[in-house]
Amino acid sequence: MIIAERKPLEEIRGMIAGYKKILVAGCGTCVTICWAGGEKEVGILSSQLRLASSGEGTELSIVEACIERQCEKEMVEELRDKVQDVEAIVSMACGIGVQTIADVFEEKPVFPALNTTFMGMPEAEGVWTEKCRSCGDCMLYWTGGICPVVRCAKGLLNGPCGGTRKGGSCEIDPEKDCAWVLIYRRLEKQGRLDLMRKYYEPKNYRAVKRPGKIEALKA
Amino acid sequence: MQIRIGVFLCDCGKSLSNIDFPKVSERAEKLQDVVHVGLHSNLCLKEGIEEMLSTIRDGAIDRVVIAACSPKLKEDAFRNALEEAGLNSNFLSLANIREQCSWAHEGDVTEKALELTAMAVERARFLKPLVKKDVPVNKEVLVVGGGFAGMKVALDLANLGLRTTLVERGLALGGRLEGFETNPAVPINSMRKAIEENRDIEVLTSAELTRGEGEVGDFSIRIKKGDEELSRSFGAIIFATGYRPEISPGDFQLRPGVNLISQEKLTEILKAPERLELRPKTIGFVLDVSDENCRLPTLSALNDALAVKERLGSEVYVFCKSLKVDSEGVEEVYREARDRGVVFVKFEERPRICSEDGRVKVELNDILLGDEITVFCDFLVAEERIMPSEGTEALSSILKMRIDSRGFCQDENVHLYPVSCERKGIFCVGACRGDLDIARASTDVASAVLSTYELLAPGTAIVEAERVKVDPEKCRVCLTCIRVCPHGAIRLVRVDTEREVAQISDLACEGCGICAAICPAKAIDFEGYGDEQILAEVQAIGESL
Amino acid sequence: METSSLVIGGGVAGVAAALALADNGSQVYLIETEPSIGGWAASFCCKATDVCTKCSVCVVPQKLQQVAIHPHISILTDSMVAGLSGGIGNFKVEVLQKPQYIPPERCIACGMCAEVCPTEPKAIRSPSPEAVPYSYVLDESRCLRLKGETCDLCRDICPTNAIDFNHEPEKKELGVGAIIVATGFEVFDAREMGCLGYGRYPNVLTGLDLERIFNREGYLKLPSNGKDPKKVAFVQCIGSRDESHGYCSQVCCKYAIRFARLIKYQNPNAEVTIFYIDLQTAGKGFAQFYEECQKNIRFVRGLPVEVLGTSSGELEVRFENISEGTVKRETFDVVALSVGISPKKDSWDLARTLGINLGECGFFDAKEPLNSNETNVEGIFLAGTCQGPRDIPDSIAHGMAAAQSAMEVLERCK
Amino acid sequence: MIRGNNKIVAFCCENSAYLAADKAGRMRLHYPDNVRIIRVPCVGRVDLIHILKAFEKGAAGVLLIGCHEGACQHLTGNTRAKERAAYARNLLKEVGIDEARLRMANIAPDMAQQFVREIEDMTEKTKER
Amino acid sequence: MAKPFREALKTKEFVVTAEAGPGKGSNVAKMVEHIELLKDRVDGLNVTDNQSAVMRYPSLGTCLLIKEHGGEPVLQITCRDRNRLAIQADLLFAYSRGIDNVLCLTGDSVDVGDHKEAMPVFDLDSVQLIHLVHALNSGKDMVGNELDGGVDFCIGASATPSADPIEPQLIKFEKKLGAGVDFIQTQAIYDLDEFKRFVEHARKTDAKVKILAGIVLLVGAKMATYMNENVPGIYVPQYLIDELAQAPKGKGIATGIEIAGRLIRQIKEERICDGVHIMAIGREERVPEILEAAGL
Repeated sequence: MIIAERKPLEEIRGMIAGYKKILVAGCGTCVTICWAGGEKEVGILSSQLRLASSGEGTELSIVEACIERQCEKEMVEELRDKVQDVEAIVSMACGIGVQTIADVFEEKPVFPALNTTFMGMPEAEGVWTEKCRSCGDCMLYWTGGICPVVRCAKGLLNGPCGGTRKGGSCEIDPEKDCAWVLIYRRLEKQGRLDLMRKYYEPKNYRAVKRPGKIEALKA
Repeated sequence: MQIRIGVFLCDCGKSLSNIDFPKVSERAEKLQDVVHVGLHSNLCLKEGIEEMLSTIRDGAIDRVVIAACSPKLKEDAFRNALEEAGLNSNFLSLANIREQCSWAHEGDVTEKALELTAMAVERARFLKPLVKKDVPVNKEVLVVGGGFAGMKVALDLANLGLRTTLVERGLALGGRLEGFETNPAVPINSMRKAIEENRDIEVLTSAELTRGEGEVGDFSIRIKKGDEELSRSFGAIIFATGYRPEISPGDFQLRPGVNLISQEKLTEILKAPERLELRPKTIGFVLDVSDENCRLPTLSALNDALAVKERLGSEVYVFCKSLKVDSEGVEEVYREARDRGVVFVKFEERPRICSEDGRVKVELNDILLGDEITVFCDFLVAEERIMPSEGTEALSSILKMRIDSRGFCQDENVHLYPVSCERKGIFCVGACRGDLDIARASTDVASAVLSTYELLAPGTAIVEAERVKVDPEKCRVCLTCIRVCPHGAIRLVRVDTEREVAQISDLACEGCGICAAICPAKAIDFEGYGDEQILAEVQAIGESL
Repeated sequence: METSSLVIGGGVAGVAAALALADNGSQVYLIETEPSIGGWAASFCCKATDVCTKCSVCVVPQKLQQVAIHPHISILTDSMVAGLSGGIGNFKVEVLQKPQYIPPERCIACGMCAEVCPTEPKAIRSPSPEAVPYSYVLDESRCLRLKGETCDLCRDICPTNAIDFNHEPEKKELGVGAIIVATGFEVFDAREMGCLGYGRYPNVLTGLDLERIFNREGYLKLPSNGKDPKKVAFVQCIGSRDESHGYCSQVCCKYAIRFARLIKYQNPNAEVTIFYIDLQTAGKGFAQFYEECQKNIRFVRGLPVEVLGTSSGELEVRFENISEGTVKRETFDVVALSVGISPKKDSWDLARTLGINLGECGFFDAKEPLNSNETNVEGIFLAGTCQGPRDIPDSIAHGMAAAQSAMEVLERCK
Repeated sequence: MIRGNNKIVAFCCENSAYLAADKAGRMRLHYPDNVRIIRVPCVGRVDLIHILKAFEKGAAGVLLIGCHEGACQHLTGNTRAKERAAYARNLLKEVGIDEARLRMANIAPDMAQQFVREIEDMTEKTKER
Repeated sequence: MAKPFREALKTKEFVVTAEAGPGKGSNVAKMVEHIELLKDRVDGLNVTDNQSAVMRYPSLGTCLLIKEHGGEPVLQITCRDRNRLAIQADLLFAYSRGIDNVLCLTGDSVDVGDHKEAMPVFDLDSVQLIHLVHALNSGKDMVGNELDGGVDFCIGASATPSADPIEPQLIKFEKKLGAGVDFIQTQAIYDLDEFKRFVEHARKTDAKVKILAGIVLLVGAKMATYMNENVPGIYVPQYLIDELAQAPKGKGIATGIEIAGRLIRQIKEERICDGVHIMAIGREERVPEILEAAGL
């Protein structure tokens, strides 16, 4: 799923400066699950914004909302009534949601409250790690289900760099494992190390023509 | 439907003189949805409650706000009263205007009393009814560990008519005490016999837990016996997995088996002294070297020392730092040992122990004599360090329960003592939760047995249904609540054909609200302490009335 | 056959036993000689620093709360067992209750009676903050009215007309299936060791005093001048492990170390010393705590022989430092005597009434070591410190264990 | 501008701090009457939004008072509250509210004196603003 | 005029190369000094490419400089800063100016350098880079288009004998050998037994490949311990650290030179491998002393 982080309040306030009536819209899917833009976060951001502006004596009225998915035009439509009577929209969705809202309500300025960081999974309570970079050319089948493109800091395809630290952690961060050491251990466990000995051609970085678009073949 | 709130003020026999009650009631009447305000003097007494009840009935009041003494005193009485009046017992909101207002401040506190009342009223407006319901509980009990404690649990539960499954990892029941002479003596054999004869006890030896799901009243457990895997369900689980004695020869420069012998070996010798070709002249016991904070090694050392005296007549030395006598009867044993000539030598720095021409040389600073002494022993009985038995960690992770800082079952938290753990329906007894002597262990067993009996004997448990509730519509299935629930009371369930959501077990939930606070989708409501209810109180603060 | 039960003594063990029985559906009579239940532990203090030090005191109030509101438990305060007949399954217990001049169920603790009471000190005592039931108590010895004078002030002002001077001692007969004795212990009276100056010098305290000081005041100040203590000494094994007490009280070392830690936490520059024979540091979760304590608390092996007041109001402690083999003198401004657990002096009366045995140490005697709850009389069980020294968790466990034995009896009675 | 008041909102765990408050009353330990106690089943129940809303209402200070670490009946409630308070302080800093106006404290049921001290402290700290 | 590096590899008993680290800025005076100092003493001057991801005077430029001063350059190329187009272009240019030795490297991560916000390219990895050079050598670019005027590079690759865990490293190393390289230049080595095992292993895969042992000049105990803790793949045994520690103040570097010399001598005498590559990071002027200490 998509992982995001909330922007610092200052940045958000900078965007909405001058607007007196805004809608803070949360998204009920990925960003809720990663504690960044769900109903709870909408409440917190709104409260913070009110406090900040009242601290400065500027008036600001906030409409709070959280919909199922901001990346669906139809679902975003639910917001129309609320959008009607605000001057601007702060979207607590990922970049996709923000753009969807911006497309649906072209007449209103839409501001992102989150930084969309990566696609990942929850490692533990409140911890998320990146797992996929949607390269469009999946190679997981020969790396024991561990993606070197994202989990190796350099995205190397033919094995570890010389930077592997003692015990098998990454050159740039002792906290992170060297993806290739992980791959080695897994393949070894599976007795498939031959996969690692194969030479892999330079990756096709245009497997997906950017911006990506897929048209499912209609049956 | 319009809410009708009745506010009942109690001036505690007109004693709360720093509150202007007429003023409070006059202003309280203006609060939203308030249809009645009454001033009383003895709401906590029968007659007071009677008055209130009639007012409730006559005034068709459906939410009750009582501003009186601390809820800790009369809350339950009031709730019962509400039910008498045919109201749901949850339609009660209290303001503590005595302990936390009138008594707590100097001078006039009318304003505060009023605000506390207003807070209670606001809260009352958001109350929803709570329904009590019976949930069936499975009356079978799983006992893990076939040592003394485990066997006693099974037998005592059987006495109370509860069926148990006794799972032992080893080949046979008996455990650690098997073959040991303990003080007090433990009738392992007769217990084993009793268990074999008991129809209500199913014994599974060489068996281990592999998986555990569910909560109190309904645990589903997988047990691996040999190569077959049985799945069973139980209402409660009792851990009696005991401990693992660990001898660290590293603590002594001695050859294990030769001049450093285990307690087991010593017991063997004591069983048949005649087999010894030559009687040891001197035997030493060392304590507080491997672990300074254990009772069991001290106990066994004392008993063994006496036995040695009696059957081998050897010189006996006990080297220790601080003798652990804080268990029943140990001081007596200690004194007896001294009377029988066992020599106790206390040290501050750990003794230097080495073997010298076949014997054990113990050099230490005897703090009672205040100088260096050297003792030669034929052999030294190694101190056993009490450790969690193998697999304790694995076992507790299977059942999602925490272990303590030394790796024993049951977290270090006084509210869990003696035998509970953070998960309702799981108990830990005896040495699996720390170094406990037999007396303490059997006390553990009894308390666990009774708690289990209370939980399961009725066959059903009465709970307040959905006090803490996940709204399946709002649940994003992020699993946060499942991860944070300290009582393991939340699991995923299918609501309809395809969708899974988190669901809280009414029985296992202890009502802390941690899940409600952390849910990123605000999908969890906690009746009585729900967001809207807490925020309602907050909103009422500082409102000039 | 009776399915109700009797618990004698409202301390932690008794309360734990009563709750366990009541939760299992037995009708429980909980009798207590004092006007309120809770026993010693109720007046103890939490010894947490910034973290919990596992003294278990905080579990007591809740248990008392539960007992107070439990539908199956009837509390009889100011009461004692006067006689016993029958046997297991159907005991007839004769209970004697002191006059209830202010019946708890009528007192709302408004305190107006005490305000108007003319005697000094007042003949009507306000309940201690943790008292359960929380009601005022009339002191016969002080009350003018009961001395025959004419004074109705309190009765007239009492808003619930609770006060009734004509109350007589009441005899109740209870039929119960099982009995649990949980009469608790007596704290050793440090005065018996005159040489340590307890009672003579204000700054010589006992562990019990510390409990109360921290419970009430929250902080330790010198009783003599209200200043912060700078040098504090704890003396272990007072009334334990000596000629007349052939046992270890099990609680003193732990509470002393916890107090020492707490004092250090509240004023870090205080020096704290603990004089001991053998430190009892075993027990779940205590090891690491003890490790911590060794860093900033001084442990001296050997017990003081004498405590003398100096002209400057300090206390000179003369002790034999065994480790160094020397007799030393050192001055402190507080000396805390870690008094131990003694059997109740009146245990003997109860033993006779119930026909149960006393052990040589003066505690009630358990029939067999493996079940320290059972007495020589079938159907009568022991709980807590009346059987031998125990700390709070062990007492609770022992109480529950007693309840379990009792429960088996009651089950048979069904 | 939100109408400021001098109120201190104290979220009190009903197993510890709330009892301490009751005891303070019973002992007639008098403390400032600007405190408003909100009873919670565990201080771990207190959510960020509760804290923020209290400040929105113009509270001078907010206290989270729970059991001591290691004594929470729900094991992690008080430690979570502590972390939450720390996080909330950042949120407050972001909006220019003095962090000192939010504090987490640990109070045992019998610690009436310490409870009173906490309230007095907070009242003092929040006076000069 | 030094004889071509590839010749040296073929003919010489014991090959010695030294590392030349370009500086930050266009002033090449110091660089020139080093070149003059070393060009006739070593068989190749090996120029780092934005070493440790710190922006510097280019490797290619420095190689030209070496050429101009009659030295024998070895061009280091990393995959960090250029995509496949840029790399190929640079190689063509290099060859056209007589630079025909190339060492193919992955390159340190930008995160360790001085432009941490930079886009790390890594379009290729070192193994693919080797293949790419081979493609060029065969007169085609990597997608198979004919080149007007081909190249003929002497190809080198790196290896890390003291990596932990070593297995994944060895697998990658085998791939490099499999791709076909003329010489191997290792990360700094200090434990010769370990190094011997490594060489053995390498020989199994490729008997002919020339192996140059990396020698990093230790300037003191502090540096040694620092490298152990912070530089992946380098391990200085405790006895060497002690030796350095015992050195009198300011004489640490002397001991370091002595150690380096000793290592080189032993490698040469025991014919452990075909030569050494000396990395006197920032201390290029001391290289001659090392050579003397080594008896070269």
